[in-house]
Amino acid sequence: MSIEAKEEFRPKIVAFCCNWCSYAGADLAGSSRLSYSADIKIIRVPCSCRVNPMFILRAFERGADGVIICGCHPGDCHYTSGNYYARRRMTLLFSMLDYIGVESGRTRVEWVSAAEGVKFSQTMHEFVEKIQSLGKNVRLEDLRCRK
Amino acid sequence: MQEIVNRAKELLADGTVKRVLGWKAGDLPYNPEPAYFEKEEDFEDFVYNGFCGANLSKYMIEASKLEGKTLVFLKPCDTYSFQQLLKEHRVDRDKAYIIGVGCKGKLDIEKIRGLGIKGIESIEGAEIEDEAETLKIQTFYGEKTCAYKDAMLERCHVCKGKDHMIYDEQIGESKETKDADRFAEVEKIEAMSPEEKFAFFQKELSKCIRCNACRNVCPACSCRKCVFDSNKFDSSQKANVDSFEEKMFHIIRAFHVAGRCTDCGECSRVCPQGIPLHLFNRKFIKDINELYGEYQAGADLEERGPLTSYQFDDAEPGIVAERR
Amino acid sequence: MTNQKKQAELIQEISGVNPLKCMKCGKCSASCPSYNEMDIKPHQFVSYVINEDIESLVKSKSLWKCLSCFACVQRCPRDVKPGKLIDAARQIVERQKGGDYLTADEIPELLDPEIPQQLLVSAFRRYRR
Amino acid sequence: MQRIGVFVCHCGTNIAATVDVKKVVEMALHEPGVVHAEDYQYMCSEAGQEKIRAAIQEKNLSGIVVCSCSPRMHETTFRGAAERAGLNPYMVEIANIREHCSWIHKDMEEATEKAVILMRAAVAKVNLNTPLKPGESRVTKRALVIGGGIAGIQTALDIADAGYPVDIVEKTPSIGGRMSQLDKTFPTLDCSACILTPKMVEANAHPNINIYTYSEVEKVSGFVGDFTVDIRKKARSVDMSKCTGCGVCQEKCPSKKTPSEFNRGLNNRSAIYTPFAQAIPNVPVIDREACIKFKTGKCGICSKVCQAGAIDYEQEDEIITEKYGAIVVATGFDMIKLDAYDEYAYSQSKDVITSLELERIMNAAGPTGGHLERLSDGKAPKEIVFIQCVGSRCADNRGKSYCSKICCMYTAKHAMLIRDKYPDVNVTVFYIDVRTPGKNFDEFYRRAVEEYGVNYIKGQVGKVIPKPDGKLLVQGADLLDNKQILKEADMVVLAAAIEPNPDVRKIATMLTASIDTNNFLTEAHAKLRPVESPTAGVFLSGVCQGPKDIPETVSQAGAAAVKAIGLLAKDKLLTNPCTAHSDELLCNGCSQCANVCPYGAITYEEKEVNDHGIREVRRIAVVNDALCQGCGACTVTCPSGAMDLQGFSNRQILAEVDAICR
Repeated sequence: MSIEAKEEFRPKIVAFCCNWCSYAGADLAGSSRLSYSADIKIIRVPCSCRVNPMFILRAFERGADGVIICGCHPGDCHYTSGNYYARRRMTLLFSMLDYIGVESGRTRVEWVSAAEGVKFSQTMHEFVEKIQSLGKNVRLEDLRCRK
Repeated sequence: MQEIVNRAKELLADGTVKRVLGWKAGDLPYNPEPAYFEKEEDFEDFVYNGFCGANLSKYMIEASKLEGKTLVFLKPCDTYSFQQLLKEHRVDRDKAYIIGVGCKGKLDIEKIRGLGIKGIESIEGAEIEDEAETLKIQTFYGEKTCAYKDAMLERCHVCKGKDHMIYDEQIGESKETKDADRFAEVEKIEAMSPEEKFAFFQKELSKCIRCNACRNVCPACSCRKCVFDSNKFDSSQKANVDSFEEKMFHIIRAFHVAGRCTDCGECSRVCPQGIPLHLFNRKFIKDINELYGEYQAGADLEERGPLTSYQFDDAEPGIVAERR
Repeated sequence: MTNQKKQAELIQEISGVNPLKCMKCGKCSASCPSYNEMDIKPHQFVSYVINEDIESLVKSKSLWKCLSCFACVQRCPRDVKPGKLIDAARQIVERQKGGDYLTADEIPELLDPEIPQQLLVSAFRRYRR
Repeated sequence: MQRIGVFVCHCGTNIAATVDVKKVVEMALHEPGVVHAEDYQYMCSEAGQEKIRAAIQEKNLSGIVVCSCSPRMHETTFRGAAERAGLNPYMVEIANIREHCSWIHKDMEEATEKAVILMRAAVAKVNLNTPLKPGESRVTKRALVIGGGIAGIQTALDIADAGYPVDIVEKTPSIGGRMSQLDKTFPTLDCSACILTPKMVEANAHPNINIYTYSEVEKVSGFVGDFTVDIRKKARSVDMSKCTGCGVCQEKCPSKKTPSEFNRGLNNRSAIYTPFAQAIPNVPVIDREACIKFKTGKCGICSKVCQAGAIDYEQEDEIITEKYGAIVVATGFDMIKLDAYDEYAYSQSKDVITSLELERIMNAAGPTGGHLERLSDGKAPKEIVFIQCVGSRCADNRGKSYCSKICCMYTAKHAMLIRDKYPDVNVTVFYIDVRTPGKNFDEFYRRAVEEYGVNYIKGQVGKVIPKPDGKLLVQGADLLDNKQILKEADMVVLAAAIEPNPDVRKIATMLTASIDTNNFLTEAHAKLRPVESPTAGVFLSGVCQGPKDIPETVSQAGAAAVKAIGLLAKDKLLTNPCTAHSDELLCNGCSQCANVCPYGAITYEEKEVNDHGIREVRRIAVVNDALCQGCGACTVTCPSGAMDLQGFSNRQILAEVDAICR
């Protein structure tokens, strides 16, 4: 057994949150002091439809263990239809990742409104647990980028 | 073939078209290549036979910039690509004179070689007029035969049909060659375990040399500058260091053509490494058909593509995990 | 899974009907020519399936009183098709009885040239197992 | 290379209690581009902002990162501070180390580590920030209202009263719309004309309102604050300035066989006509399809009898081009066609009518002079059946999936009026649900039952069978009594579903306003922006947005007017600089981005470009900054990466991803 194996696995998780609903939901989770794992790092985007598949693949390439995208609930998009496009794009992308053998649990889309601090915290909690159970992302990591 | 040549000469002579886009014989009996014909004498080299798999639609992007009309020969499946390009304003309908040519399935030299036929000198039965069921192949080692069907490109086994989607006139008869399920291969992979899937694609994609042939031949992959060549995503093309890079390239490539890919199969035909690239595109097509309703890119000019439209009750991305 | 639940699902599968779409408007009962003969009325079929009380449905008089005229199917504004539900219940009964009265091979001999082809085809389609 | 300053806020103990702010400052100094880092108790305070200003000026900073609370809280504050120090406000990025870090983590080491990573991501982003400047666009202080029904009239009146000029474009020869066809209105039973006509007159007389009747919007270009609209004024064949509205021409016109649109085809009108007596303007039009003069060249009676010499057969369509700052759509509704509902015998019997036809029959100015009679034989009906939800709440493709909302109430009204005026007539209503939410609405319905004895039966009707003796056999079911009902009726009234005016699709396309599958215009936000279209500068009034009754329509009309006034009151519009831009060297011109743009902000131009020495004309996507709201949908649709979003560019987001995964 190497020394590395004894170390606790701390996953790297990127969360893309839309500015109007999910980022505000994360803020509400914060002001309600609803804790979730520090492994989650949030990137603010104007809308879930701003999330390019390139961003997700790049995160995996650079060693992320999981990527979650949060947006307004269908029907509530600030830009009326952005999350509908995001939903189709992400469904197809995730299906493709699953197809090439990447564990489907490493990617997730969740709709979180600005009022759903509890849901945000719970979702993040679940997602971290899922990634913990899947372990380190070895399939998609670009070895050059590992420290 | 003579009928095609005669008609092309006629249209050149009466000034309807300035040039003809077709296929000319290559240095071997089985590698004709796309070419322009501008004068009557150029047609000596013209061929149209079973090996003319090349989809000429993409060449029309450049031809649309030239002066005058270009006569282009399109097989039934090629017309989908042309129409999709038309939908995306990449080709000019007024600059094209389309002759829809008949097709009885195109041949794959790799399939013939795969049958153990080597040292090929000439091939008989690949001409378009023949109704030959078998190919007679002269080799260094004597005459060999093989069934026409066994030498067909994968895409012809899942042929989209005999109808030209767009044309000015039609010459020649087409034959229905579909005898396989278009999504059978995809389903096979879908049924694998994640480990098997990963191993399968790692094996296939590790062959990729990033020659970009798939990208260059693809009628949907017709960006002026590919994202993998620009600095917009810090993703400029470079030599592969590890297996993820090709995966990223091929996933993104397939994603960029998702909903626009007509499944013409050119990517797999031209890959020098024999990677079944169509499996990526077809996975997206299968998902689109299942989740958002049957859609065939290039079948019409009006309908919105599946990634530029939506329904209120579309499936949630979580369906990917549920379907497993 | 209980037997009742299985049967309720089977009914939905055979009929291709989602009973939850019903808004209880009663147009089916209003359209039904056999209404007065029935103990369970067409608009009630749906709730029997939702409540998984297939036994009562199967024992009801209505099961054999429905003429399969499909007026309710055609007029239902919610695409619920009560006629298809009761038809599916009948098929369940037929299937449970088991045993084919006829095999496909025997048909040609018995064939009355006056019988419309479509009738045969639809009968086979409906009562195949 | 940027010169970046990092400012770490303690937020009292809100941040400092769990995040080692000194450590964050120390780590910041190792980041590329960072030349200054400091921490302070309250960065948002006057003193904190002063520190930021001082550092920007002393250290000549080109960008700053504030590690503090959520950007939703204080981004504007810090942008303001930067701007006052002479730094472009868009060179500020916030690392949210309070809501997303200190408040949710307890372990100091863990929280500090995360705060450092969030700081790094913000620094990585700001390294790629570019100064942005909000654009400005001017506002034309004039509004256009499309549709002259009660919604359009009310909106126009409200805007005009605020002092802005308004044009109403109405397709038919008169304003008034559907409301002018109604007899009485619920829940107070006042006469529709009595409350509508004064408003029509007021609109006509208002100095700020200009009405184009018998006109249609033909073309719309431009954007919020600066629309240019072509209006086609169809040839009326009557000179509006000369006509006195005496009506002699209509009386003498020999062609009187055209079904009257206003009376829903229940009687005929002349070829030269005004739709109804109180029409505004009270100037007739010649229906050239029906006019004998236009068909054969002979006749010309109207011209002969017109004392004012107003008839002008030579008149031609006229195109008026006008500029507007705001556009309000108020195109209203119609009843669905009932061809698909053969079971109700609408096309088989004259005595099966729609409720709007009943309105005309009940109206004193209607085809029967207000007498309730059967259209087949003119006899007074003794038994009337109302059928609810005809084509509403339908999942099949024959009808509409939605509830038309107004039918329950108007049916109660009809039933009550009939019972009041003709107590010997029996009225039966077949319903699925009676929906009466609204002030005094349920009381109104209860009165119909309790005081007027209207018979309500729960159950949809299956079939209406016309009998040889002229009666109608109604086959229904009473679901509560569980029995089938066969009822003989003299008249059947169908509450047909309402649908948006079919023309609205054409108008929505011109305005690039989005429209749903039922042809209702989509609002910018279902709850918070219900009277605005997602397309900036376009507002929605009345049933074009969804089924509504008159009070609702009038309040929405007022709300739309307020939104339009709010826009027109501005001299200039500042536009959000975080908009999409297309790189003309990379753009394929493939139109995919325009397909996903909810604002119609993307158009295509044939533009000459110089691509490394190759000069050619290319089809290029062009984003209108005034319309783009910066969602970024187009950037992902663009396969070549030509489309990028300022402030959230591909490279900025990737830099954040890289920093987090480092």
